[in-house]
Amino acid sequence: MSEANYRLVRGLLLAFLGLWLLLTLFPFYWQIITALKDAAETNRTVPTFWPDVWHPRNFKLVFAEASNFQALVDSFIVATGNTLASLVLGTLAGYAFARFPRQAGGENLAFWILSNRMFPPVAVLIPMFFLFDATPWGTDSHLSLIILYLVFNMPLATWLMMVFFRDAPRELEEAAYLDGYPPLRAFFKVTLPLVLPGMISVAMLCWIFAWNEYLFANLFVGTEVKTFTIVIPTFTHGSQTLWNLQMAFSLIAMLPPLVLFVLLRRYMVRGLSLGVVKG
Amino acid sequence: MPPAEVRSGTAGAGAGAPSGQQAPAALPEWFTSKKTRPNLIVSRWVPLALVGAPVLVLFAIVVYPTVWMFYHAFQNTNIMRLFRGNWSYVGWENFETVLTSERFWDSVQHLVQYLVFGACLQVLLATVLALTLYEVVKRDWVRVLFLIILVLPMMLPPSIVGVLWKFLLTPSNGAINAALLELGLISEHIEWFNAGMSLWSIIIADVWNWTALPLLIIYSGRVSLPPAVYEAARVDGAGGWLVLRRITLPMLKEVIAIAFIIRFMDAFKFVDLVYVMTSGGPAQTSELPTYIAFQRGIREFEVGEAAAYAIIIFAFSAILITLFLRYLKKVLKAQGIA
Amino acid sequence: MASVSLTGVNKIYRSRGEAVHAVRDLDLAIADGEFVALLGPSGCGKTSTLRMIVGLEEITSGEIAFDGRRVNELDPQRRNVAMAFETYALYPGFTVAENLAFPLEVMGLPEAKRSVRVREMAAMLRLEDILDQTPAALSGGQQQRVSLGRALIREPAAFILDEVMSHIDAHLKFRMLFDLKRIHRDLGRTTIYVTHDQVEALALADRVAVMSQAELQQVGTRNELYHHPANVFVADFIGEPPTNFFATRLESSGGTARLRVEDSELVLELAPERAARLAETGDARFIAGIRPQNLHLEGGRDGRSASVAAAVAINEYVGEQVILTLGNGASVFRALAAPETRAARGEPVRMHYAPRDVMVFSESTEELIA
Amino acid sequence: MADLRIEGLCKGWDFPVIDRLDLAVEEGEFFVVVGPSGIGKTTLLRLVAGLERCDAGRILVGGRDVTALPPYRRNVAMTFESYALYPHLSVFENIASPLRAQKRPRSEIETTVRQVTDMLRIHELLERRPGEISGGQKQRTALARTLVANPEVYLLDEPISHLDARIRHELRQQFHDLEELRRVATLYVTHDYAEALSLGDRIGVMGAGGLVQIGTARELFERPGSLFVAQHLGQPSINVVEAKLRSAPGDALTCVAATGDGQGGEGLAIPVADAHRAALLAGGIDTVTLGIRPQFLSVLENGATAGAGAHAGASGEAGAGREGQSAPLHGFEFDATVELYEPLGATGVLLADAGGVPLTALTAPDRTFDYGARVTLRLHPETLLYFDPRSGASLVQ
Repeated sequence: MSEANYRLVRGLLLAFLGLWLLLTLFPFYWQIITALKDAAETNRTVPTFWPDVWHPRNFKLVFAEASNFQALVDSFIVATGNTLASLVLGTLAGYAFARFPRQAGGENLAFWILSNRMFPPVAVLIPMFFLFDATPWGTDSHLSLIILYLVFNMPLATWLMMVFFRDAPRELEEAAYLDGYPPLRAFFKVTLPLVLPGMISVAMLCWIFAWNEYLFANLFVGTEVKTFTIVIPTFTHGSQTLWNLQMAFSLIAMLPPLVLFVLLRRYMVRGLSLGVVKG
Repeated sequence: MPPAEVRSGTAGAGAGAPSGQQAPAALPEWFTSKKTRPNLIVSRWVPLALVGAPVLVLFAIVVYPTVWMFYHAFQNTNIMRLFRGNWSYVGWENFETVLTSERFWDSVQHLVQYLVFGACLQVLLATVLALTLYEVVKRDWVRVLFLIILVLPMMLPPSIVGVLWKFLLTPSNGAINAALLELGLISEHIEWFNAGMSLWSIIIADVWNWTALPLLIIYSGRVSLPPAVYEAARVDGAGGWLVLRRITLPMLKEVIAIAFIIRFMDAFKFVDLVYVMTSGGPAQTSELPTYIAFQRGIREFEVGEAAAYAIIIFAFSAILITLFLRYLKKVLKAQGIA
Repeated sequence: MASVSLTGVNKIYRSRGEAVHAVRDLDLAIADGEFVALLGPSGCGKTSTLRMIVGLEEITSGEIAFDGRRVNELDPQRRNVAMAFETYALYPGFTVAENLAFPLEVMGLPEAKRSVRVREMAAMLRLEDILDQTPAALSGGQQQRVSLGRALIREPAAFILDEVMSHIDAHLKFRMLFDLKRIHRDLGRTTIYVTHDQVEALALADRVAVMSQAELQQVGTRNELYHHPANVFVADFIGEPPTNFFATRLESSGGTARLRVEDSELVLELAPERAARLAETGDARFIAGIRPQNLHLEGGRDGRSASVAAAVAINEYVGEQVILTLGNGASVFRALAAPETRAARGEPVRMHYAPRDVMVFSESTEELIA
Repeated sequence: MADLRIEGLCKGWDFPVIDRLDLAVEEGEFFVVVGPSGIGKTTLLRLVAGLERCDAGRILVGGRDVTALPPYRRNVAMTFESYALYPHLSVFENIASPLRAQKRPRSEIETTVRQVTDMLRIHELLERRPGEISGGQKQRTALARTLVANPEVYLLDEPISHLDARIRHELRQQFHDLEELRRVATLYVTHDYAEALSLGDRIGVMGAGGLVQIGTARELFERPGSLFVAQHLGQPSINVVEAKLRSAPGDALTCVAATGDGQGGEGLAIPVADAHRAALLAGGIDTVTLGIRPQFLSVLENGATAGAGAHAGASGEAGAGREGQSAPLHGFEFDATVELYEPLGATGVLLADAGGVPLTALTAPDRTFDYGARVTLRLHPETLLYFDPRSGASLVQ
C-alpha cells in the first residue's frame, strides 16, 4: 500500500470515528432538549431540533409526584446496601484467593465464582421469585433486591479485588509481620491502604450496576418498593407518554453514574477492562 | 572463546544449577517423604472462612435455584400445582413442547439475527474504532475525551436506553425519522415497531448501548502492548500496514476473541431492552428465547416449560462460559497474571 | 556504514506545562566505524540523545547528520539505523528465527535469502538451538542475543545499543562484553552504545562521551577520561572505588606551593608547573582529587615522592585487592593496596603518591585546572 | 542479644532448595552468604525470618527454638531486596513501624527514630514518602526500620546491590561502622563476591542445596575447597583449564593443558610446584582441572615486567611469595597471542591464546595491546589451584 493510500485510509477512519461520536451523542442531545420542551411541543407531528419555548420547570414537575422521589431513594438504598455487601464479601474472598490461593480452593474456585456473573439470570429468577415469596420480607422489598444483585456484583467484586490484592506486593505485608504486626493488624496497617484505590473503583462499579439494574427489579418489586428504573417506562398520562417529564426524570437519574464515571474514569476503565464482564 | 566456556556449557541458559554442582541423582529422604505443608501465616481455617461466605451465598442464590430449575424442567409444574404441591414427573415432555413450538424456533432465528448484528458487528466496529482512536488520534486529551464520550451510553440503565430509543424511533414524530427525512435519505416514515422492524430497532439501540464494551476491551488491550516493540518495528523499517497485519492484530487476537465471547455470552442474558422497547411484539416478532422463558415462567406461570427454556439457554451459556474461562485462563497465564 | 554527527542538538520536553531541557547544545562527531559509548547516570539525557539519533524522538533544535547528510526530518524507517533495546522488544508471537528475519522481510528479501542470513547470524550469536522458540521461553541473556542479532542482521548506517546489558547477570555480562567487542572488531560498524555502567563503557568503546544533567561533559578515550577528567563530575563518575576529593586551600612558602586540606592535617604536594597554573587563577581554594589506585603503601617508585599520614579505618579484602578506608581528622579517603596487605583498624600508615597524580579543580566551576 | 543456630534445615518445592543445612552464627558475628542468583539464599533468610516454613530441621535464636513461631513472634528483623517500604506512609512512620507494633509511648518512638535517622543521615527526609527519595535513601530508611526494632538477629537481603558505585561504597563503609550490626548475629545475603569478602567476618558460599564452604575471606579466595567456590569468587572469573599430568625429566611433574576446542594449537605445559607435587601424586589421577586466577598471570612485553604501578601486576609476585614458600622469583614464562583487550577502571583485562588454551589475564589499565600481537605471560606455579575434574573438589590444600 502506497503512502498516499495510507493517508487516505487514515482520513477515512478519522471521519468514521467522528461520525460515530456524533451518533453516540445525538440521543443525549435529544434527551436534553426534550426535557426542556413543554408537553405540547414534544407531541408535534414534526419534531423540533431546538426548543421553541424553554420549559425548565419539567425538572420540578417531575417531583410533584412524591413517589418519583421515593423511587430514587429506594434505588439508592438498594444500590448502596448491595455495594456494601458485595464489597465486604468480595474483599475478604479476594484477599484469600490472592494470598492463599491453594488453601482457598485454588484457581478453579475463583473462576467458578467469576462464572456466576456470566450465567443468564433466567435460570435464577423464577425459583428465586418463589423462594422470596415464601420469606417474611417477600419479593417486594429492599432486601430481596440487595440479595439478588449479589448474583452479579459479588463475583465481580471478588474477582477484581483478587487482582488488586495480587498487585499489592506481598513483601510489604511480610515486612509488617517482621515489624511485629500479627496478620490482622498487618492487613489493616499495610494491605488495605494499598488496595484502597482498587476498592473505590470496585465500589463504584457495583454501585452503578445496582443503580441501573432493571430486569430483577421489574419482576420482583413494584408496589412497596419501586426503583427508578421501573418507574421511568411508566410516565404516562392516560395513553399519552409524557416524554418531556420522562426525559427530565431520566436525566436526573442517570446523573449519579455519569458523574461517578467522569470523576473516577481512570479507576473505572481499569475495573471494566479487568472485569471484562458487564452487568 | 573466553575461558569461562571451558566448563560452563550452560552459561548461555541463564539461571540454573551452577556448573560443577549437579543436582543429586537421588532425592533426599526428607524431600520424598515430605508432606506439602502450607506456608500459612494464619490458621488454615481462615482462608476457608474468607472464601466460604461468598460461596455459601452463591449456593443459596445461584446453585440452589439452578438445581430447582433442572428439577422442574422435568415436572408438569405450573402455578396452581406449585402452591398445592401436586406436580409430577413428565420426563422430556416440557422439552418436547418447547422444541416443537414455532414460537421457540422463531425466537432462535431472532437470536441468530441478534448475534450477527448485535454481537459480531459490534466487535468489528469496536475493533476499527478502538484502533483508529489509538493509532490515528495523537493528542492524549482528545483520546481521553473521545473515550469518555464513547463509553457514556454504557453507564445508562437499560430502562432509560429503551425509553430513549423508543422515543427516538417513534414512527410518527420521532427524531430519527425526522432527521432521515430532513437529510433526504428516506421519503416516508419508517415504521420502526412493525413486525419486520421491531427487532432491528432493538438491535440499533443495543449497538448504541454496548459497542463501547468491546471497544474498551480492545482499546485497553492495545494500550498495554509494549511500545518498545512498535519502536523496534519502526527502526526495522516496517510501515503502518505491515505493523498492523504482522504485529498489532496478532498480538490483539486473544483480546478480540475475548470481546467476542463476552458479547456472545451477553446475548443469552439479553432481555431488558426487549421488555422496555417492544415486550417481544408485535405478535412475538422480536422475542428472544430468554424473554419467552421469563414470560412463561413469571407472567404466565408455566414453570415447567419455562424451566425447559431456561435449561436450554443454560446449556448454551455453560458451553460459552467454559470456553471463555479456559481461554481467559490461557491468556492470563501467557501474560503472567494468573 | 556512516559517520554520525550531532551539532548543537537540543531536546526540550513539555510535561504539564513545564519545559524540561533533556539535552542541551550537544555536539558530537562519530567517525565511520567508530565505537562510541554514551555514559551517564539515569536521567542525564543519554537515552533522549539516542532516540533522536534513531528518529524515535523529534529534535527540538540543532542538526543530526549521517555522512554529512541532514536526517532531522527522516522517519526511523528512512534513516537506516539498527537498534537493540534495553527491554529487548522482541516480537512476542514470533519465533527467534522470525524475529531475526523480520527486518529482512520488511526489506522484501525473498524467503530463501532470509533463511541463509538468519542461519549465519544464529551461528555468530550461538542461537542455533533456540531458533524455533518464542521469546517468552528464553532467558534474559538469550533474549538479549536475539535482540542484538535482529539489529545486526541488516547492514545499517549505524548500530545503536540502548542499555543492552543492564538486565544481565554479572558473570554472563563479562562474556557478553567480549562477544560484543569481538563482533565490532569483525564487522567494523559505526556503533553507539548507551549505558550507565562505566565498566561497560570503558571496556567496549574507542571513545566515551560522558553526559550529566542534559549536557555533554567530556568525550575521550579511557586514558583521557581517567587522567584528565574535564571536571569533578567526570572524575567522580569514572573509576571504582570513586575518586577521593578534598576541599583545599593553596599555600605557598619558600618557593613551593602546596594544597592544605581544610578539615584535617593533610597537605598535598603539587608538581611545580601545576602550582604555577594554580597561582595564575588568583583563587585560594581548590578541590583536589586523587584516585584510590594512585595512593600506595610503598614509596620511591614511579615518582611517588610525596606522602600523607593517615590511620586505617577499614580494611576491605575483596580478593584481587584490598580497599583501605583511611582517616585523618575529618577527612576520609580510600586507597587500593595489594591483597596481602593486613593493616589493622587504627594502624597508622603513610600513603605515597606522585604529585602529578593530584588533580586540581576550580572550587567555583568544578572544572579541571591542572 | 543472642546467637543463631540452624540445624538440618530443609526446604523444597518442586525440587530440594535447601538440603540439611547447618549453620551457627555467633552473637556479634557478621555472616555473609554469597552465591549465584536463584540458588536459595533468599529462601534461607525467609526461613529464618519465619516467612517460609521449613520442611525439616530447627532454627534456634539464643537457644530458644523458634522453628514453629510466626515471624511476628520471632524478634528478628529483615531488610528486603526491594526495600519493602510502605508507600502510603512517611519515612518517619516507616521507621517507627516496629515501635508502633510494640505499642511504645509516643515520646519514646520520637526519640528512637531521631537517634537512628541522625546516625544514618536521613533526618531531613522524615516527612517524605518513599516514592520521593533516592535509592540510597530508601536503603537507609529500610535499614533504619530494622535497627529500631532492636532484634536478636538481623537479616539483610542484598541490601546494596542495586545502588550506584559511590553509594555502594558509602553504605559498605556504614555496614563496617555500625556498632548495632556488630553486636548481634547478622545474616547478610549477596550475590556480589566483593561485597561478601569485604563485609563478612565469616562467609558461606552457597551452592545447590546449601553452603559449600564456610570461612574467612582470605580462606575462601586463596584456598577454595572446590571449583565452584573458585569460580564464584573473583571477576573476571578464574581461568579453568583441563590438563593431563605428565612426569617430566627429574622427578618434576608437568600438567599439559589440552587445547580449548581440541583442534589446532600445541597445548601448554605448565610445571607443577614442588609444594603441590606430593598431593597430586597421592591422588593417583592423571587429569586435573587447573584454576589460574587472572591476577596471577602477569603480562610481559619483550621480556620486561609490565604493569608498573598496578597492584594486579605487583600482586602476582607478592602472591607467589605468600605463605613463606621459597619460590623462584622469575616464575614460569610462556608466549601467547592477544585476542582481545579491555581496559576497565582500575585494571585491564587481556584475553590471550596460549597454544590453543584461552587465558584471561589482569593487567594495568593504561596499556594497549593490538589484536594478534605476541606477548609473554608469566605464572608462578605456586598460585595454581588444582581440582578433581569430576567432583570439582580441590586436590591440594
